[in-house]
Amino acid sequence: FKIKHDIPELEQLESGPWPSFVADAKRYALRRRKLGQDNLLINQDVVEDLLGQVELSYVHGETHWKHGGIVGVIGYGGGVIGRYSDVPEQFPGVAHFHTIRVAQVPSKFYDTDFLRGLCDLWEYRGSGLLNMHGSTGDIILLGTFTDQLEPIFQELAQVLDVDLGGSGSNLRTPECCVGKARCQYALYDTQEMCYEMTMHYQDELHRPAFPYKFKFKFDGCPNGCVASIARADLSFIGTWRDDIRIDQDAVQGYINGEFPPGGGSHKGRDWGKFDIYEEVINRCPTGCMSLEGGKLVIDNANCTRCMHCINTMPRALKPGKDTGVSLLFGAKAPILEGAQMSVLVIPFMKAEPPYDNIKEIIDKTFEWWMEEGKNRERLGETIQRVGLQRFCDVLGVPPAPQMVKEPRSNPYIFWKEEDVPGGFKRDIND
Amino acid sequence: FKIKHDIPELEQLESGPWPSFVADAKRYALRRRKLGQDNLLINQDVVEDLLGQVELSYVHGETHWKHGGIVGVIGYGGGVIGRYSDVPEQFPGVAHFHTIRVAQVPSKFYDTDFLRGLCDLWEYRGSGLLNMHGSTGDIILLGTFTDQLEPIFQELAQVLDVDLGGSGSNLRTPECCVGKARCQYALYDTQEMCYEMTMHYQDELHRPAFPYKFKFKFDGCPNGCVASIARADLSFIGTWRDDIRIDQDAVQGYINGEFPPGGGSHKGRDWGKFDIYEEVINRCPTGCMSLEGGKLVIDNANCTRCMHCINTMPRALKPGKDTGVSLLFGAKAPILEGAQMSVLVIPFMKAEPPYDNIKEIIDKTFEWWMEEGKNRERLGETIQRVGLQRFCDVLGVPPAPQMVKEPRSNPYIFWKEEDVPGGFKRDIND
Amino acid sequence: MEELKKAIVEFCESGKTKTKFYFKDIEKAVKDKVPGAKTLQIKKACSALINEGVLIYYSTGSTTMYGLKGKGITEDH
Amino acid sequence: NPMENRVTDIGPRHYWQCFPPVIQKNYGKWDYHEILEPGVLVHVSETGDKAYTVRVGGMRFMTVEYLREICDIADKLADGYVRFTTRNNIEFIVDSLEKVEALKEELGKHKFVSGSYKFPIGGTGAGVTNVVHTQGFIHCHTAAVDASSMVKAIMDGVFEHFTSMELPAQVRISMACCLNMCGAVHCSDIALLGYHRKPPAVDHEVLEKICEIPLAIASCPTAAISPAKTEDGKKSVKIKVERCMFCGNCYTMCPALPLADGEGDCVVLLAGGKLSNRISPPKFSKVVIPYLPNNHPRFPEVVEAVKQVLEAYAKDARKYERLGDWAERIGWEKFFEKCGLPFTEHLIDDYRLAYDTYRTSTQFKY
Amino acid sequence: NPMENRVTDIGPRHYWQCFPPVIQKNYGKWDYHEILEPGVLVHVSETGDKAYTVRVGGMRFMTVEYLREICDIADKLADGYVRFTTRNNIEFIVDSLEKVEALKEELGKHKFVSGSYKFPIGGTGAGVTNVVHTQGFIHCHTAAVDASSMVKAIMDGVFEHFTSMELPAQVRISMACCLNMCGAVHCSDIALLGYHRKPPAVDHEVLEKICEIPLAIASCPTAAISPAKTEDGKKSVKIKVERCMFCGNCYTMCPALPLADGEGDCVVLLAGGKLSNRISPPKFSKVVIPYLPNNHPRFPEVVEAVKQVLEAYAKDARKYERLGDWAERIGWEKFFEKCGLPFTEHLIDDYRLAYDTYRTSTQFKY
Ligand code: SRM
Ligand code: SRM
Ligand code: SRM
Ligand code: SRM
Ligand code: SF4
Ligand code: SF4
Ligand code: SF4
Ligand code: SF4
Ligand code: SF4
Ligand code: SF4
Ligand code: SF4
Ligand code: SF4
Repeated sequence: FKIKHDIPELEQLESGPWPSFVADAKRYALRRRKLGQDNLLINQDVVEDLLGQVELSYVHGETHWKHGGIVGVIGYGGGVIGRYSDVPEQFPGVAHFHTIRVAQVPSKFYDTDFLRGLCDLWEYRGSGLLNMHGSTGDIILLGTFTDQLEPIFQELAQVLDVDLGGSGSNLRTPECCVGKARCQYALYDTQEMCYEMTMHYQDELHRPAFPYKFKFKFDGCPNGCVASIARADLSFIGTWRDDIRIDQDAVQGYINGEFPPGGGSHKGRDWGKFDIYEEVINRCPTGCMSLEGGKLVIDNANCTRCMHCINTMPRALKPGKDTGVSLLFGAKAPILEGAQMSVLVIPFMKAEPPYDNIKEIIDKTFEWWMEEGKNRERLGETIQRVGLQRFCDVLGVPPAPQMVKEPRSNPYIFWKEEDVPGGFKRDIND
Repeated sequence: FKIKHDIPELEQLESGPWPSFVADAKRYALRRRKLGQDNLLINQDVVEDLLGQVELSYVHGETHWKHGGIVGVIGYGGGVIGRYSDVPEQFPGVAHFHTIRVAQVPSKFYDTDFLRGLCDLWEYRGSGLLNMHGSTGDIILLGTFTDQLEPIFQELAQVLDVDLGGSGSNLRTPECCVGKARCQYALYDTQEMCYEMTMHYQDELHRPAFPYKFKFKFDGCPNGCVASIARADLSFIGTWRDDIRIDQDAVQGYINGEFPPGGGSHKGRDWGKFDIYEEVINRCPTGCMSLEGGKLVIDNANCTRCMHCINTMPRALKPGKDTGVSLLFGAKAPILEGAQMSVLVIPFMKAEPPYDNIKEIIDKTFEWWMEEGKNRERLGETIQRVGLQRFCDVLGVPPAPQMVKEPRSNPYIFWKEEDVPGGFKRDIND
Repeated sequence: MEELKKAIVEFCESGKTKTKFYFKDIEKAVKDKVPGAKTLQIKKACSALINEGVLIYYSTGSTTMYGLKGKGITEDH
Repeated sequence: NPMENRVTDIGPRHYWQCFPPVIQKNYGKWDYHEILEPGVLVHVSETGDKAYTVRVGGMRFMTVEYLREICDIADKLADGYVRFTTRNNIEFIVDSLEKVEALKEELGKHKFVSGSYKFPIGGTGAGVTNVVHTQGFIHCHTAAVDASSMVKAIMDGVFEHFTSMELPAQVRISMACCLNMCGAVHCSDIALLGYHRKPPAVDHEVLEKICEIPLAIASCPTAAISPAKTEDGKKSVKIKVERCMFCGNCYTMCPALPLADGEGDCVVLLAGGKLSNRISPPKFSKVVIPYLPNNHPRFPEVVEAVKQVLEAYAKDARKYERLGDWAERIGWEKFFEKCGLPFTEHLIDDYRLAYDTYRTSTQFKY
Repeated sequence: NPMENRVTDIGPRHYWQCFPPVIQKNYGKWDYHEILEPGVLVHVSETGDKAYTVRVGGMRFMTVEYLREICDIADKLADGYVRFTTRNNIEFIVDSLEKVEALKEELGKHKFVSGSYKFPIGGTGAGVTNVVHTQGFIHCHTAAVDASSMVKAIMDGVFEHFTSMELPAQVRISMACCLNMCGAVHCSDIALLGYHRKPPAVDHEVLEKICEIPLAIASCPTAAISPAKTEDGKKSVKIKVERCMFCGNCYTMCPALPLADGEGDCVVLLAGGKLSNRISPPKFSKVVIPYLPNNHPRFPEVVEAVKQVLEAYAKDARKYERLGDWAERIGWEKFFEKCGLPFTEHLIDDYRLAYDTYRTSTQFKY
């Protein structure tokens, strides 16, 4: 089957073992032709035109999209990204090619009924091309015309029972790891919390009044499977404050080679017999583990809960039972001042519905950032500009050494007038 | 003996085991009285007035000196720090209290003839108070009147055969560690090089044409006994590039407890029997040491020459024989942008008289910094402002991973127009 | 509410070359004009104007601004 | 009235209804897990139940046709449920080993006519899992390079590491098509970044019409843009090129300032970042190759470079040691040596916190 | 003509003539050394010669009388030579153990009438050696606190560590009287820093006469100073106090802007810096107590704080572990706990490279 444009470059991507998006797109282009324009509200050639334009981009080494700011659905300031081709005459099917961000199910489990419904809708009113999922976590419906936006939005909401995700200067669609659904490490209920926060902050998600985007992500434990520490203005990461639970028999099991270390994560290579010193005790970053009389001992006061020992011997070691979240603030990509990771501001908090303690912190954060943040300034940049201690003040959190890698080495302390006896005013003649 | 002013606060410093500068000053005040004004060109009460003013400062918690910029000796832009009392009526002896910085002998060995000559001169023409030595390394003669400056300078030069040190926007008096004079670790001749550079750059030392001060310091090895890495715009630190020499018998000697580890540095406390693993092998920061068949083995390619093993077993281990210096640039105290340590720019260079290779580097550095540096901008700040790679260009040194702890994490590479095919100009219609 | 809406529209009309505004700038202008106005109320007023079709959102994808419908850049450029 | 009967603010679907029964039943009760073979996990519950996961490599850019095919498999062999991971892999979760076997067989059969797998099994443990990536030429206006094609080329190149677990630790590869870095490229073991190297061209003819000049000027983080007039009196802007750091912010605000330039744009390779707190804290990726050609569609130089770093690491690192931890242990000098990469001036930081990356010690390796 | 017969540019004295014979003979030939007891070292040469060093604690602020006393001892018992160390200690270097004994005896006899030692032996190995310091009220115009008195008080307080070698490693204490930090206070195990906490007072009456206003304005790193006029029309300056970081640069340029304020000025304690490359690279000292009172002349709170840190370290650190390495190993959380110091907001960096000090990980200790 030949599509309408020559795409020799793209066709080079049909070979090789990894799934080929070109092969997929080509066969779908054929399906659209077969369906015919009568059964489609968007140009039946949209996929062919897209491939044609991408081919042209490969040849030029340049993108052929233009930005398009006005489009959206009524009343929402986010959820749609406007996009226009800069070569619409050549590729009329993609003259408009707006995307719609659809809120994913927290942790991304789906029943096929929903997915099939989505496919039908998107085939009829859109290009039939999509991302499962975008980098923030949304389902990205790629490419439709302006007049389809509103109908799609309402069909999603009324038929498929799902809302749009975020874009623009909004709260973005929160995202969480698989957590308690299928992970023994989850230290709080990531799905529950993600869902609750998404619902609670619907207005912030859809109606922009922030200085810039704002992201929540929920990692169930310090392994960080949803990368919150690098990608969320507010990163929730599960932790605990009591002792690691040790099953000494299972420790022996590992030593005796009964269980594969790392849950079998290194099965493909012969790394030799498991050596608890080499693989666990000496790798503990704090040096707080030892073997005493054949028993594994952990000096929990010095453990930083890095998860290594637990990851390596999951049958023998479990996190403590007094669990909660650490709140870290301010991660972002490099625009403008360089990338930032989230900063530990609240080392431990209980995380139980209805999460009022946490909502209070979030509300204070939003309020302050909306007041203090400059246009297009991410929370992390605002914190950096005014200083971490000011942000602590705002949250009412006492400063703690846990917030820093090390204390300041410069002595440039900005003392406040009220801290200094006699204040700043003085008479030169004294 | 009561001095002319009441000094109850100062007198609290006469007790306690550590040498008391107050006791010293008081007895010297007495001597000056006994000598009488006829034998002294400066007020015989100068020490008493100084103590009186310091007492007042303790009471006020404030200094009583004013800055005095103009004074100096003819033709030199440095070597004298002008100082005036802000309470001269109360303490006329210290109305002027200028200091003279006298170049110390490199590594600060003295014969007593010289010191006695200095004492006589300074008693006669100054306060008789001095620092052995100032933080840069000079002998600091503390306190004289303006009219004594020139006579003192010429008497120093003509009788005692010694010059003034630096101050102001000059090269400052270079300083070196004890080195080959009494240290087995010295990897180049610190005295020789310090002396040679001081002589070679006399003009830079005395006649200010730099944007700001500039300091050389010479450490014989990475132990850094003259603190060059923290205090010198150009830090010379000895290093080597062949293998650490091992005397396996002496290693056994340490293992058997025949020699005290650390050259006896820990003798005061019972740290238990020497354990070569605990104290040396496992403490090696690169993990490049091992004991194989009773022999100590060092993987020299991975050694970073931190000196730990050598310091701990000085009889068994010696640095290599192919020695030279590392050149690090840009240390400074925190004004204005925060303290900096020197940055490794030239990992290895031979350091042998007449040091032409090194003088070439210094000349390039001076030339560039005088061109590029802003007023009151230290070399380290200039480097930081324009980027380390620009400075490498200037020195003609190829960039190397040795210069950085890690490569950049931001992608903000400032590509130059000539690096990019086609340059920066282009036609919008392409 | 009506007072706030009026202030918002007036501010958006006042731009000479600018036709799209950050919320913060609107907020500041409205607070100057209507002392005591709260951020949340201003946001509500903006949302209302959006729903009425007086204001439109202008989103670069990463950033959202507000503008008067029909003024400045429109989708058919 | 368009607002009538509209439904808004309903949020995402609730997760519970999307869980397979074995998940619903054992929610929060998982005791331990094991990777049975690459791509196949078992999670064992305190109740004794077991959940088996078969993970397959996903193209995140797909058609509804492909998604329907996933649904068909899920309906046939996985009780009608499917899950996507945070790295765009596809997971079928079932409650017995027999179902796993059936799934494996079925999945292996699905291939595109051109021969590539539709559902390769793997992506677990100490191997390479899916490359997270961004839009590229498929949708984005600021892309310096395409994304989907590069990912396809890389995954073809390192496919054997997707289906095996032979590396010292997991290696996470990420890709972003411009320095907005939509993803966690800044904290990945290996990251590819599309990069513009020319300041924006100014389309004086249309600028005034399609851009708000004050917005364009304000958008530039280095204040490189200032107002200007063309000879025929049109309002426009000019760019101080020596100030430009090619960030593309201005183009976002003003389409008359395109940066893209096929000739100048390139790919940057970063390495040594991580996200987990395991052993060492999360860390940023470091730029280790400042320039690789944007050789669409198969980027042979990029694929080669990725392999070079990967193989040097595989050979030399310790068990559980992430790529960045390895580089730090052996020293970056040795990293460049062992990977066979040149060190160039572009790798020395000269941005805001640059000083913190300079070596202020005599500890180095030759 | 004042320039006639003037001698200039002769540089320092040459070192060779100042070396004792045993040094001249064995220059560059040293084989190894040993600390025989606190303050007494032997260096053994390849030639078989030995050089014995007796080190005594020096007050660097001294009178010619004291210096003559040193010369007397050197002439009597050390062949007429003496040396000063980089930390202002005094060394007598001789070629036999007998001479060492004679020196020890002699030195012990020299005491001030008020009882303090003139020449206490010590300052070697794993102990506390002399405090390097600066001028303070003896000579400097920007001092926030006195130096010599604080050093005397501290050395009295930790004297037992000067004459013994019982610590895990050497502990280097430094002192600087203002944040110009003349010395290596920024890289010391323990450092004391005099600190102004009030912006300059402006002496409007004289400013115009004694200062160049443009220079004063330009001197301020935070641009806190701007021109102003007094009511009676004198030219002067005003200070934006919330911008002032108390650096004193303006006062150096303009004496009509004094910062000193007995009430406001204070002492800052820093800890954990080092200079050597041994095991770990050199590192900066960190501010661990933002404020201690400037309680002249004996600074009881400062001395107490130094001891507190020192004793916690002595108790807990490993052999060869410098103070900063210890703090990093146990974590700064534990440092504050073990030293019994409160953590305050002032200890969180908010200066230029502040972000690099923030904790971006979940690894912490409660
Ligand atoms: C669609 C998506 C990439 C993808 O293919 O997955 C995306 C696409 C765009 N991002 Fe992004 N970002 C996407 C996730 C991210 C992430 C990852 C995340 O959210 O976890 C980041 C890094 C984390 C962060 O927020 O910093 C990210 C950091 C950026 C930035 C840099 C922001 C910064 O502060 O450094 C920009 C530029 C900007 O904001 O001006 C940006 C801007 C954009 C824009 C709107 C382009 C622009 O400059 O206006 C892109 C629109 C592309 C298009 O045509 O659709 N996008 N962007 C992702 C959203 C999908 C979704 O909703 O699921
Ligand atoms: C005398 C001495 C202190 C002492 O008691 O030992 C000293 C005294 C002064 N220093 Fe210093 N500095 C002295 C060694 C140092 C050192 C140590 C060194 O050289 O190894 C440093 C740190 C290293 C460095 O150069 O950065 C040092 C860093 C400063 C600074 C901060 C410079 C910076 O870039 O951060 C200033 C302020 C300035 O330059 O404006 C300064 C300024 C001053 C001034 C001139 C005061 C001023 O603001 O104008 C002081 C005059 C005091 C006086 O009344 O005599 N002094 N100064 C030291 C010189 C003695 C000598 O020649 O042997
Ligand atoms: C399914 C998924 C969560 C989800 O919500 O989708 C997941 C699932 C698991 N992760 Fe993860 N991780 C997932 C993304 C991540 C990420 C995020 C990323 O890469 O973007 C990270 C951080 C990566 C990083 O540090 O750069 C991540 C770092 C870990 C770690 C820490 C590994 C390390 O050595 O640093 C563990 C612990 C382990 O492997 O034993 C872990 C462990 C696990 C376990 C073993 C947890 C469990 O017991 O169930 C799961 C199976 C691991 C496996 O695949 O080998 N997971 N995991 C994600 C699968 C992505 C994929 O398709 O490949
Ligand atoms: C005499 C002196 C050099 C001079 O030119 O004057 C000197 C002499 C020696 N140093 Fe030093 N160091 C001297 C200042 C320094 C300094 C500078 C400072 O403190 O300002 C340092 C860097 C301090 C720092 O890192 O903060 C210094 C760091 C070392 C080290 C590294 C120690 C460490 O654990 O980090 C060694 C190695 C050792 O102790 O085995 C060392 C070793 C030595 C040896 C053993 C070298 C030798 O074999 O002769 C000498 C006797 C050590 C002793 O006193 O215990 N020297 N040494 C200085 C004596 C100062 C004093 O009066 O106390
Ligand atoms: S972040 Fe922790 S809880 Fe969440 S999926 Fe990963 S390992 Fe499990
Ligand atoms: S969780 Fe990490 S720090 Fe804690 S004991 Fe285990 S390996 Fe050590
Ligand atoms: S720096 Fe090295 S060579 Fe110089 S005195 Fe110290 S240990 Fe010896
Ligand atoms: S000098 Fe340092 S790095 Fe080299 S072998 Fe010795 S301890 Fe290891
Ligand atoms: S990384 Fe850049 S080019 Fe790619 S999707 Fe994000 S904004 Fe667009
Ligand atoms: S690309 Fe970035 S730095 Fe360059 S002109 Fe545009 S906004 Fe400014
Ligand atoms: S530290 Fe400050 S007060 Fe002390 S001598 Fe140096 S400049 Fe003067
Ligand atoms: S003390 Fe420093 S910051 Fe304050 S006004 Fe003076 S120069 Fe400026």
